[in-house]
Formats: sequence, structure tokens, C-alpha cells
Amino acid sequence: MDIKLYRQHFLSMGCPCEIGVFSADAKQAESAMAGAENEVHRLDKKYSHFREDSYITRLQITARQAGGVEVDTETASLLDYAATQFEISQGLFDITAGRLARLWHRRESLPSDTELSSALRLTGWAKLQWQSPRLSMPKGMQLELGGIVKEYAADRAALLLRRNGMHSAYVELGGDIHITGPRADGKPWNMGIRNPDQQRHQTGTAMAGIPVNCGGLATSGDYERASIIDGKRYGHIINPTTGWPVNSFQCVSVLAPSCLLAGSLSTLAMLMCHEDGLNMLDESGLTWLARGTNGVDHKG
Amino acid sequence: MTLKRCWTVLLLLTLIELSACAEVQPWERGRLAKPHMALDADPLLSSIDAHTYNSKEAASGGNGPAGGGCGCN
Amino acid sequence: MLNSATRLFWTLLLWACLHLQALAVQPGGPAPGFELPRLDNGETIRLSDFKGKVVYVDFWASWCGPCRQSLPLYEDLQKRLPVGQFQIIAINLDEDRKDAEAFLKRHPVSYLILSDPEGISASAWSVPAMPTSFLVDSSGKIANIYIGFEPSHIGTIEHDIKALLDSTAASHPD
Amino acid sequence: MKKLSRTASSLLVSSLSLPGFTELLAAESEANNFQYRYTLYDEEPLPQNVLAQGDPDRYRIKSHQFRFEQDLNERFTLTVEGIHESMSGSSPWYVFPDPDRGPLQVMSGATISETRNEIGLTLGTQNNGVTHAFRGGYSTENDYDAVSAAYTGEYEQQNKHTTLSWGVSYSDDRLSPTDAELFGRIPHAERNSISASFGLTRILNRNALIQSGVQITHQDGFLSDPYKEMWINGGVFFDKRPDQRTAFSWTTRFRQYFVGSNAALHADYRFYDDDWSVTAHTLDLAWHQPFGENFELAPSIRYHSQRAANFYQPAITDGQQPKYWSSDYRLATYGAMRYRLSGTWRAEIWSLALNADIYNSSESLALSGPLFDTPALVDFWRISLGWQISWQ
Repeated sequence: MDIKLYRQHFLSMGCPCEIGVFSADAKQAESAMAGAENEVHRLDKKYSHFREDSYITRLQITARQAGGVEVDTETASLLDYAATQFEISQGLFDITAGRLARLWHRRESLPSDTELSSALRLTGWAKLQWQSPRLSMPKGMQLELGGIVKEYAADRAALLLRRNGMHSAYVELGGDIHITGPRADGKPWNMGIRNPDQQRHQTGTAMAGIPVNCGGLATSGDYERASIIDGKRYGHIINPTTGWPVNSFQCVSVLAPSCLLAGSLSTLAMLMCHEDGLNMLDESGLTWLARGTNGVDHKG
Repeated sequence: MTLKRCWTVLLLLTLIELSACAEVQPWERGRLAKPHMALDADPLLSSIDAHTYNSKEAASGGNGPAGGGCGCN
Repeated sequence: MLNSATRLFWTLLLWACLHLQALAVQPGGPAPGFELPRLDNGETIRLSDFKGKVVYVDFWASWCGPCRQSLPLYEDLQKRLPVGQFQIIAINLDEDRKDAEAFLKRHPVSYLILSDPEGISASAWSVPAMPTSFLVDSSGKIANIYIGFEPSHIGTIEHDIKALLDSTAASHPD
Repeated sequence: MKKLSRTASSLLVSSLSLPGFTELLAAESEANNFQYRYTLYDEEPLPQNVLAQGDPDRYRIKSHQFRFEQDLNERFTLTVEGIHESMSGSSPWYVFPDPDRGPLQVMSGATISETRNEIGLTLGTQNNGVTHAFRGGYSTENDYDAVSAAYTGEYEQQNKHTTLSWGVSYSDDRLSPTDAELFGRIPHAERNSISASFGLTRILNRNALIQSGVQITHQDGFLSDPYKEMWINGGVFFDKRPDQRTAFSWTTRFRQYFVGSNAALHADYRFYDDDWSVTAHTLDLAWHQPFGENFELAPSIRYHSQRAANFYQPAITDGQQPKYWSSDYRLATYGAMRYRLSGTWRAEIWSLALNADIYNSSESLALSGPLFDTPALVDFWRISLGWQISWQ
């Protein structure tokens, strides 16, 4: 009985996902991977903005009525986390920027000023009332939990793998990775990060490999789900105060104890100006990699 | 005044260090590791003690950096 | 009169030279061996009984934190590696056998536990810290020494053991 | 990995409330533990024969403490501590020098229940024998806010017998006394304190170890007590203390194990001295006696003796007009005995501790120093119950 690497691919959270475990017991590996995959589907079903029947869609409808709505404990802790993120980032990381995200989603032309201002009017954490467990939102406001739920799902899936004894495994949800422990031979995993140019020229080379023993690796970039307007690229990460897509970095990758923390810091760096982003990453005390719009790479 | 005194104490600490003491092997430290031999076995108890005595007596210090907060009267 | 700075300097220097101690047992050198009773049934076990096998000798005690973490991971290790060629021997240095027995009741392990309350073997192997493990190759020489323990070390330890097992198999394939 | 920045660590702490995240972040770590402690502190009322006026029922404090220690990974440990206290009762205001009955204590009215909350966050990291810990603390109550930061380091020589420890801490306190206009108290005041410590722990033999260390603290700013006043030649004036104080303390802790009885003797002595000419000796002796595998009883006594600050007096009637003055009984010359009985029950992963204290102070117990017949010296009893659970 020797140790083999078992893999599983599936679609969820609107992106290709993969789970890999080193195990000496095929049956145990299969059941652990199935448990982790189900957790990702559960969270996708619950928090998907594109499904009419998802919990988060129905929740927002009631939240817009008088008196608001009471949320469940998991959503409450996610909203608490979002509140901390909003405060720590001085308003840059704002999950109420759903209208702006929709505005810029798959566009052929730049939005008009009126479209922009009406979306901005419906954005702003301060305009929403959140006293756990009660949430109430103004009419027309749309939550955008993309920056939290996908990383949270990667962490949750990794937790389930570890609970089933998979101490040498990884979960990858479209660039958001959580690794439960070093490879079976004790060596770290070498996680390639998709290369922004490669996305443009469809070549498959990874930008850089970060060796990871355990923890979360998240990458925020302007290449996924971006719009090309008049030859210029507009990413999907929007500055909630200006309403415009950010362009201080092509992409930022952070390695942290959890994928959620890694994702928060990588997205926060994208939201800041180039200078502040690099300083924030440098002081964070974590390992990171950032590629400027001029193609110059920075590491810490 | 305090610097001179502090220096004499440092010298004394060094003398303790130099004092001949039996060579204690790493595996002979089981007794010293027993819970009731710990220097500070219960951090919450020593913190509430420090808080009670610091707010009732003029002297303080000796148990690590004291947090702020008066809570005294 | 020496000012305080120079006096401080000399005192610190004195401290420094008090703390040098060479490690007697070196990788590459012969393993000192031992002759100790098993904790469970008292049967005497010698290192020489395992000639031709790769042996992982671990010195531990129930009161040492990192040791508590290492035992369950060594249990996985022993299960994953072929018993015929590889044996873990954990020498317990608890002064009071009851402490070791109480610990092992909570964390049962299947590999060999020997008892050395006087620490005779620990002195012979000049154990520098708790825990310390010695990887002994099939010819009785020390291949590696691991001082202290953290869970992430288990990967490297397993890597070294496998390397030894492969070279042993290559040298005299039976 | 370097120290996590404030941004990273506050996001991390906030993520701990997400389902399963404490377990996820624990990775393979040694002991993480959670502790809770409830303490009830109750002061004896002021004796009628020394009461001039006001409510004799003195302070009663109920405190809830929690402490949560968690290894984030092999290198980082996070400790979150908090305390919630509710306080009520009256406190000494000033001393009225009654010509025939002697000094009588005027008490303030009973305060309705005030609360104080404190939170402390410590991030510790360790590599090859050197430990660093960075602590931030914030304490708030209705008339007092304090922010503190501290760094402590420790170096343990592997097979040798010595551990060096050092640390610096800073605290900035802001006072805004209640009913300031009503009583003419100072509306806002500020003080800060900075302290440095250095210590040495030494294994003496298989059964004994000793720790000895010094700490220097310098306080600056408004050091008086805004609620206390003093009778001076017929008038009542607000407490006025120097706006600086430098203090030195030298604490030595000794532990001795007795094989025969499996018991441990604890002996702690602290010498304290400051430039307000307060000198204090504090000795704490405890005998920890285990019974069987899980239970332990520990009687202990603590003797404290202090010499008064050079500007302390209960009251002034001889026409003198000093530069500084205070009638605060806590600055007087007195000695105090504390008797404590502790019972601890330890099981595999949890433990329970009960600690009962009685504290009496009086001028007769003082080793040395000027005596003043201070009416408000306090006696109190205190019951404290602690519970702890640790898990892998």
C-alpha cells in the first residue's frame, strides 16, 4: 500500500475547482474529497448572486423591506468579518458594491455618468444597518460577497479534508488555494499562479511558483472576468468610492494562515494605490507577490 | 538613584548565575515541569491579583507589563 | 574605576563562556547502544537485537510538551513503513513509571517503549534536549540526530528514513 | 514570517468567529486553551467610630475575565484576554480632623454600578529558543480610558539552566472625572507611563528554580486622584501630587519541590522603592500540596508593608502649606496580611480552581515609617473561581 495523489475536478463558484490529496487508502481519499466538494457546492448554492433561489438573493429581498431580516449564524459571522474589513480598509473593501460590479460586468462600452452615479448612490456600507443578527438594506442596494465567500469556501473545504485525516492535501477554487500540509514526501507544494499575460495570449505558463507547506494562497487580479473596452482592460475589482475599476496592479498573491485572510489582503492591495498597496503588503509580515501594471514584479 | 541600584541588582543576578549548581540534565526536569511548580500557573489569577493590589496599595510592578485601566478607588 | 558599561561587558562575556558544551555523540559515529526493560512487560531489549534494521531511537518523557505531539505522529510513521526493515524504539525517561503508563493509556502506541527512569541511556547518548531522536542505520551507525520536535518535522524524518531504507535495500538485496 | 501587522492580525482575529476557523487555524499545534474566571471582591464597611459623614458601605467589585490562547501555526501564538468589571459602593473622600474624636473619614455617596471593560491582544512568536510577544491593550470605563502597548522577550538556553527575559511597556491614560463641573473637579487629564524590565530564571537543581528581575517605571502627567480631597487649615482642597513618579521594583520568585510529599513551596519577595519616598516589602509564601492524581490544596499568606509617601497626611491643621498633599489612605504607612486558601482540580483537558482571600491592613503591621492614624485603611475578602479547558 503506497501513497498516491488522488485528484477531483468540478465546477463551482463560477470557476474550475480541483481537490488533491495524498493518501494510502483510496476509499478514505474519495470520501474525504467528496465531503470537501459538497461543502463548496453548499456554499455556492447558498451565496450565489446569480441564482434566483439562493439564500443570499432571498435574504436581500427581505432585508430591503421595513424592519429588515434576521440572518443565520454563518452569514452573521461573514457580515461581521466584512464589517471589520470595511473598517480596516477605510471603506475601500465594501461588500455593498454589488450594483457597481453588475454595472461593469462584461461591458462593451464605458458606463455613462448617470449609470455610474445611480450605482454609487446604492453603494456604501454606512447606508446599510447591521446589528447582528438583524440586517436591513436600502432599496436597490446589492451585496457582492465574491471577495469573501470563495476564499471562505476554500478554507472550509480544507478543514473538512483535515478532519477526515487528509494532512497532505490542497483545495483550489479558481486561484484561491488552501493547503492542509506538506506533500507526502515532506516537500512543499509548488503552487503556480495563472499569468495575466497568459490569460490574454491563452498560453498556459504560470507566472510564478510559491512553495507552500500549509496555509491559504489567494490571488486577486484584473484578468479574470475583465471587460475590454476600446482596447483597454477594465478588471472586476471596483473602487467603491470612485465607482471605477482599480488599476494599481495586474495581480497580487498573498500567502497567509487562511485563504480568507490571504484573499482579503490581496484584494485590499489591489484597491489601494500602488504605493500604499506595496507598503501594506510589506508590513503585513506575510509572503506575497505583486505584478504592477508596468509588468514589474514585487516580492515580500 | 535607581540606575545605581539597578546595577547592583544586575551584578547580584550574575552572581546567582555563577553560583555552582548541580548539572541538571534535560531529562531530569520532570519535577520542575509539574503544574504546581510553575512560576505563573494561572495567568488570570495573577492578573486579577495584580489589579486588586495595585489599586489598593502604593507599590506595584514585578509581574510583567501592567495593562492600563484604573478601576480603583 | 571601570565604568558601568565595561563592567557589564565583562559580565556578559563571562556568561557566554559558561555556556559552551560540545555534543559527544556525532552523526556518522557508532550508536552507543542500550540494554533496557520494556515498559509493558519488562523484557530486556538491546539495540544490537535490531542489527540489519534501520532504527529510530526517540528519548521522551510524559511531562515534555513536544514529546506529547510526536508520539501519535510516530505511530502513523511506524504503520506507513515496513516493520521488517524499520523499527521505532521510544525510551521513556519519566522518573515515575506511573506518569508514562498514564500517558500511554490516553495515547496508545504499538511500537516499542522502553523504560529508563535513571536516564542511564540518556547520559550515554548525551541527549542535549527533550525530545531528541537518533536515526541509526542498519550497520549501527548514527545517520541523523533530531533535536526538539515540531509536527512539520515528520515529513523530513520520513524522507531521511526512506532514503536509508532504499540505500540499505540496494547494498544487500535479499 | 515577521510579526503580523495590525491590519493582518485584526482581520485574523475577526475571522476566528467564522464556523470552524479556530480549529482550522490551529493546524497541528500543542495546547490551545480557554480560561474563564469570576471574582467577587467586597470591602468591609468603614467602622462607625471613625465615620464623619457619607455612606460607610465601601467598594464591591464583580469581575469576569476570559483568556483565549491559540497557536496560529508553529511559529505564532495569539492570546486574547478580556475583563468586564462592575463596581459599586462609596469611597473615602477626605479626613475631617475632629478636635476630640481624632481624624474621622468623610465618605463619598454610594456610586451606582459603574462598569469597566479591558481587552488585550498578544501575538507571540518563537524561533530557536528566543520568544517575542507584542501586546496591545485597551481599557475603558465611564471616566477613564487607557491604551497600552508592551513588548516582552525571552531567551532560553537549550541545555543550560538559564532563561533571560526583558520587556518594555507603555500606557497612555485619559481621565474625564464624572460630575466635573458639579464638584469643580478637573474636567480632563492625561497621564502616561513607560516601564522596562529585565529578569533571569535559573534552574538551581532537580528540585529548585529561582527567578529574579528588576522593573523601572516612570509615570508622567496628572497622577493625583480627582475624586479625593484634603482638609488643610480649615479648607478642603483637591488632591495634589507631583506630576512625575519613578519607581523601581525587584522581584524574586523561588520554587522548591519536595519528593517525599510531592509538594511545592512557592516563595516570592518584592522590594519596591520610588521617588515619592514610598518603600515597600511584599512577601508571598504558598505550600502547594497535591492529593492523589487530580486534586491540590494550597494555603498561602502574603505580607505587605509600605512606608508613606512624603506628602501624605490625613489632614493639616498647623497652618503649614505644603507644595504637594494627599490624604489617600493608599499612600499611608501600613502593613497588610492576606490569608488565602486555594483548591485546584485538574483533569485530562480541563481544570477548576477556587481561591478564597481575607485581607486586613493596619498601621501596627508596618515594618517602619511615619504613623498618622489613618482611618480609612481597608480590609476586604475576595472569592475567585477559575475554569480552564485546553484542546489539541
